[in-house]
Amino acid sequence: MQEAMINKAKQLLADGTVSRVIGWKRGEFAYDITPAVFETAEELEKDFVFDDFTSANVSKYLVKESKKEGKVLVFLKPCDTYSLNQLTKEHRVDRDNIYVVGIPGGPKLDIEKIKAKGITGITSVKNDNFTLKIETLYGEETMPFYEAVLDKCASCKSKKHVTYDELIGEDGDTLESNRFDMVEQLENMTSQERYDFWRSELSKCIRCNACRNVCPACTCENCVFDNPASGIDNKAPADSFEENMFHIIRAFHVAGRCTDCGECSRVCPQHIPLHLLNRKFIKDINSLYGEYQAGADTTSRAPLTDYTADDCEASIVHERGVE
Amino acid sequence: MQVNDNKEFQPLIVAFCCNWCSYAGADLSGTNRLNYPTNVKIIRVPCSCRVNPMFILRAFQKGADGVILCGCHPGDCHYTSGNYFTRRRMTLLFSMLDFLGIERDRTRVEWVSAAEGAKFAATMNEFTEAVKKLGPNRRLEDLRCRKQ
Amino acid sequence: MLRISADKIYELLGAASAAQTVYIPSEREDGEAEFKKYESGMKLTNRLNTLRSAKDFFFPQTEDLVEFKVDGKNIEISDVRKESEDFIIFGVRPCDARSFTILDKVYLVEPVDSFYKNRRDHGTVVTMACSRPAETCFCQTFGIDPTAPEGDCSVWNDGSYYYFKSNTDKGQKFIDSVTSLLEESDTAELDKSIEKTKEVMKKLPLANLSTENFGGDKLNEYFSSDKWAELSESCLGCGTCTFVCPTCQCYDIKDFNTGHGIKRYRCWDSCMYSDFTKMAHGNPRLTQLERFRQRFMHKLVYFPANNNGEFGCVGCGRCLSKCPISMNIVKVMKALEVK
Amino acid sequence: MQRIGVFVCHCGTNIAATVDVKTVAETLGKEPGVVISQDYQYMCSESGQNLVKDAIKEHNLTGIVICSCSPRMHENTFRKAAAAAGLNPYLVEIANIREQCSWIHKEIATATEKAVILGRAAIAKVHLNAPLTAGESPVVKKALVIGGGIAGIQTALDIAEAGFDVDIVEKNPTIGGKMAQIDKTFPTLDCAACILTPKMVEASQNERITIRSFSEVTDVKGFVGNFTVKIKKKARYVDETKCTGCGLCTEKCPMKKVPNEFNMGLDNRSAVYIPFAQAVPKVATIDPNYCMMLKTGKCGVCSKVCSVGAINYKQQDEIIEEKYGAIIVATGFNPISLDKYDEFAYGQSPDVVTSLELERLMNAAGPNGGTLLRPSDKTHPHTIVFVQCVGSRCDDSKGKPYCSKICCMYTAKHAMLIREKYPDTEVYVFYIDVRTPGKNFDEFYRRAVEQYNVHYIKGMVGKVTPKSDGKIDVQASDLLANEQLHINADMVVLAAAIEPDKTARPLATMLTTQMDTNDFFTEAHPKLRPVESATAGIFLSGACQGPKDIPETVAQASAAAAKAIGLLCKNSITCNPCVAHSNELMCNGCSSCEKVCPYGAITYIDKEFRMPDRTTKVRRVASVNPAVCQGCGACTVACPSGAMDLNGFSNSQIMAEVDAICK
Amino acid sequence: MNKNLKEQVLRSSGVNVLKCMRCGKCSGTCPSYDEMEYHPHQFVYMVEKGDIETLMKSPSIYKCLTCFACVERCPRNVEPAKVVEAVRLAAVRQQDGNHLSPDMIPEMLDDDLPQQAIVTALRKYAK
Repeated sequence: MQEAMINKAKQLLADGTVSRVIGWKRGEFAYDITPAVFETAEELEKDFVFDDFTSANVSKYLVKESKKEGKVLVFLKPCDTYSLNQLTKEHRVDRDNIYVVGIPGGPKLDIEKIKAKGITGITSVKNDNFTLKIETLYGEETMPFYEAVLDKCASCKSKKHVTYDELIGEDGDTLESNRFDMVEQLENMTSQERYDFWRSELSKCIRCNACRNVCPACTCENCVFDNPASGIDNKAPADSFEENMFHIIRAFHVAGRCTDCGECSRVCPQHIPLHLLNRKFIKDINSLYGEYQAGADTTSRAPLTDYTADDCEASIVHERGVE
Repeated sequence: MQVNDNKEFQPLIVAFCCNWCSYAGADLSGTNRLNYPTNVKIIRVPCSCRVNPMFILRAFQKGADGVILCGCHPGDCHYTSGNYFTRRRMTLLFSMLDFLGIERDRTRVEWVSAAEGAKFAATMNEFTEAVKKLGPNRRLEDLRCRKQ
Repeated sequence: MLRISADKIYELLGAASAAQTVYIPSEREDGEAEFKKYESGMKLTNRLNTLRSAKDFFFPQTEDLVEFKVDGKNIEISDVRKESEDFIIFGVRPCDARSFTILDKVYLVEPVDSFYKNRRDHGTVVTMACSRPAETCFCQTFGIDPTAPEGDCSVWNDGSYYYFKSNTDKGQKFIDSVTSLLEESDTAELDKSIEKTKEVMKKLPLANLSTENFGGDKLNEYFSSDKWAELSESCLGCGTCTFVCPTCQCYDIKDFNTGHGIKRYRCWDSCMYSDFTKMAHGNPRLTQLERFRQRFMHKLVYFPANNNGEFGCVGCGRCLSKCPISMNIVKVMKALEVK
Repeated sequence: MQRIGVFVCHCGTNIAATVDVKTVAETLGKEPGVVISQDYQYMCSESGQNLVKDAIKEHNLTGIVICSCSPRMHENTFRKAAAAAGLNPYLVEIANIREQCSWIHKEIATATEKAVILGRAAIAKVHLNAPLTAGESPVVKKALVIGGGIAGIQTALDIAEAGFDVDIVEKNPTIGGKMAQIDKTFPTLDCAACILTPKMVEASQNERITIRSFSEVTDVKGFVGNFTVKIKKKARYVDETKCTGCGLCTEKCPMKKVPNEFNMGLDNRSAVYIPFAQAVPKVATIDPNYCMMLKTGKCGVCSKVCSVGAINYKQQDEIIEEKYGAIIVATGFNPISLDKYDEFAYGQSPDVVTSLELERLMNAAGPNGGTLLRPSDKTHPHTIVFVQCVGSRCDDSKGKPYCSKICCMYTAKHAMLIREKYPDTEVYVFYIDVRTPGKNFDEFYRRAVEQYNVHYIKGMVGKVTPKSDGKIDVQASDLLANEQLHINADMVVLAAAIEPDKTARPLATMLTTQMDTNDFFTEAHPKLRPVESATAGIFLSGACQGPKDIPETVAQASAAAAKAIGLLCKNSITCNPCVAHSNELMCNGCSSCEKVCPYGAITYIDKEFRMPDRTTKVRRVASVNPAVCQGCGACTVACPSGAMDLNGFSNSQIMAEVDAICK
Repeated sequence: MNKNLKEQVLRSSGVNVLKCMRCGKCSGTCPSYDEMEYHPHQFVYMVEKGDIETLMKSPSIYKCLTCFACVERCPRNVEPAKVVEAVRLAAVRQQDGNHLSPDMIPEMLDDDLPQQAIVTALRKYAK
């Protein structure tokens, strides 16, 4: 696949279709891959990589890149195409200036899950028929492939590219996913249990803003949390309230816009399951206002900028669930 | 708010009222001398759709024990559609607060028309009682703001 | 050297914690390690290092500085400083131990930061030598020997025993407080284990990373390098690297209106943030490139320039594993070096 | 530094009896920024206002807080006072310590405490108030009247008279509306056509009036003074400019079996038709549902006989776009459908008719040339029963909850006319109440009873049964005699309730005006602004606002015209300054705000920005038209970056209030 | 006027008699009108006045066929038939005391008595 992608990129660079390529660049180790812009065939040959660790959603870079001179080629996994559609819909990217090559999706691997097994000194990770062979400074280790799959891939919602100019490989379909299971599990807890769960999770937050800055829906010119004029800006969670505040408001701002790409949880250095907040909104929207998948198209009205005269009342929150 | 051993807990309730219906409804309950507790403090907004979730969280941060939003009845919005947006926004926000384990009875949306002075007073009485039962807001408070 | 058999280490921690609070690195549910207050039953982690560095103990993420109260038209100012209690951080890795030396150079020089000093004076740092370095480790680059840790008291673990050596009075006091549990022994076994570690050190992927091309005199060489654009291109501008870094020491001061007064507090800042050092006229570093450059220039050039060649990095490797897009100081060093 | 004045009103004892106003004034006087805090007996009185004005001047105040009654009462009073003293009127805040404090609380201690908190919130807000200046927007000096009935015609004539251009859009081929179908008018019994048709002609001849018949409004954009309206001119397959209205085509048209809507379907017309002799414009229209040429392509008779070549089978609907400064809605009414009232046998017997059908049956231009004959067998009816309140005054599930207002009078008129013309006919009127408030109305009704011996029976018809002999059995109660009656009638006339025209609701949506649950347009104020809608620049004329008889309709039509003229006279209008505005530096251009704006006040522009790093960047940013924005604030919450804010109710102002209250 | 009786009739009928606008359509539509001493509209009005006992004594309560024409046609949804039925029920209840005792019923049975009559007898006359 990597070969095919490099060839495609080289071809499109050569024939002048595009002037830059957004992809992933090899790092120091087996897994530390950095999204990067490539401009020449040599750079591609040298550093372009596509493997089990190229999980980063690069669509957000298009906000910046699509406004530069010349067309940009971007390789998007199915989940990433939803993000691009949403950005297109919100006029945050110039779609005409983007050449999308759809590539197959995951499942991608989570190095943190490997390290959490106590495996250290990792020098290489190989997938041998769904068993990971991990070379380390202290000898070889193995673990089942699926135990190291990223959470976002484990609950994949779609293998379908919703926007592309060209595909490498076959397009897939949307999937029946179990992505709301955990949300439901929490909903079935008592209020106190939920409170305890979220307190223990959110208290880990160090406000590094990685979740926000990686989020393709968070592309504000100036985030309210960075803007002293907003009245709610803060830099560090000085109190448990501020941990709540940041995550509630952020989830609310992306409600109806979040494509559930899962990047927020992937990048959280503290492993807070932030995607659950977004999924809660998605689940509520689906059940209260009809199925809605942000980014599935570029024209539909988002649930929060829409209404019907017979929407349910807010008291529905009081009427359902356990106490 | 303060809890004294010999004094009943007095919750602080912030009520956002739209200018055209609910604020007028609140005025009407005054004109008709319909009592509701002093715990309720009203903030006038042009339309319920002006109420940003930030305001609600801010109220809880600064010590409110309950927040209630009042607007025109759906279909009667002075601005045609404002309260429909409010309804969706608040449904989702309240659901999220519930998801985070914040007590459901601390937040509420009620549609009160300019003619419903009695409903306004009854709603405020009822809501204050409900919040009183919950006791002080602890799950969504900012400890720095707690009154000594 | 004094030692205690590995199975008795919790006895020792228990004894120490009777006198003062002891923090140890222990694992939490998600497999990451963090420093926690020792209570009986707790286990030391097997992870090499904690997710967050140990700098929190002396330089916490947020800290109240002063309070104002407004009464009518009068303002009343109150000092909120409290004398810290004595505490022990057990199991600090050599890299983190060195980070304190770096922070000291910032906060203990005139004007001394009394908040920092207060904590520093009351904390005893008990370091733990490394035996299983990770691929992300490059402390050697900055002259740190992970088998010979600094700190008030150094500890080695060869698998069967923990060996103790005090480096300061505070360290000696710690050893004295648990001396009844320790036994005198030779270090033959330990030396063997150290040798083994040193062998691994040589094989580390970053073992050859060198600082020879960096230092206080390299300002002109690197400041205008065209590499910065490429390196910073994918930077998200989040503060992960800064907040897990043991040596990042920047903070911002903010006021918070509590409704019954104003709390002035400081909190960590990150040079990666768009509002870093924002002043009335605006932000001196307008683009992510400049902010990105700031972080690495600070560690590799500005800091050594002001501190007799000492670098502002200890090679702990946290930013290598935590950066969401895997951009880090190693990649920067390697990219800049290429002539 | 702010210099804020606080003024606490006693409102006699209204406030002072439960709120310790002295303490309130004293406590608030200690708030930061407050330089003067006073209390006074009646702050809204002239001397009270003078107190405020003097304080503004003396202390050079930058903002004032009035602790008094509801801002809905006196906000404007104090804004004007502030303006008179040289302070921007939007630097005034009101703390409502009467309706929302003194009147609802009993304990002085707690009420005073609350008053102080409300005062503090107002002070916190006024600290952040910015002086606002109302913007101006130009007025297009042309009005649109939607509906060409008597209401629309009168409104148009009055506006034209005042010297402004006015367009009438009428969905039917002719103007005239319901009044054109009516035979005589009460209480004077003059002929409707005699008084209406001259007005129709006047309208068609007035050079300031353009009649757009057979047209419908399809889209309305814009705002007061500046509406852009799309009008669909439906294809009538006849060139209006050529047609002379000679009527030859209508005579020659072979398709003659088309129910004649002008005569309520009681007779037929041809496929090409002119609704009635005095139609304006007097132009033929081809009904595409019946025209053989249009349906099958075979015929073409009308085209052949037309000497001026006005027939054009290829005509298409046409969309016209026009700009107007004011819009007057005059969409009128219709009788309700009687399908669900089985008991009255409407639909079972042709001799059970509605009142409007009776009008046509009695009209000289009607199906029987003015002789009242039973529709079934064209015989002269000897017993006629009138039933009042059919579908009016009902429970919501059974019909219309309101009184249709005109039925009592037109029934008296019908009864009287029949008795006058056919003295051998017995006329019974079943009524629940006879409602005749109006000049000479009750006299008129009494005349029907006393002079014409119409049998008025208090009671209701319970069941109407057509019999095999062609008669109709009417079973009813006579409440005063306490007996049940059976009347062997020849005809039954039902006073059907009236309802707004079906086109009104979609129109209301286009105009963003409000309607009540019965689809009548809601006036801006039921007493004080009865001819204006709540949406600026939209006025209401005639029965679209509620049931009305002709004199009332004409009165309201002229009133609506006067209001519209008042608007058109202005060169520009002052806008509400409490509108949204977008901070372009923070705006993402994501379009969220635009989607929630009910007025279409937000547009996007690509704007060049000089970045702090001296580069130029073109960004899509939102721009609010302050003349269109009504200040609801929906956009401010839809905006994730907080770029959108609302003057007078900004994020920081509301949060300052929250903070002050939660202190 | 017996307030309790009025309450009882209002409660058991579920009718709001104040909705009546006195149009008389119920009586105009009633097929039993001529049989009745008090007519449907009078039932509504008299219940409103509280004059229930007069109605209870009147044979009119047994003349109503419960055809529900009045309910169907009442423009205000007053449902006069339900009022009549409620008054009838009030009368039946007052027969307390002189009702049949269940053990009297078997004696009265004969083969021609419909089953339903027995059920009715028990329902109406047992305590």
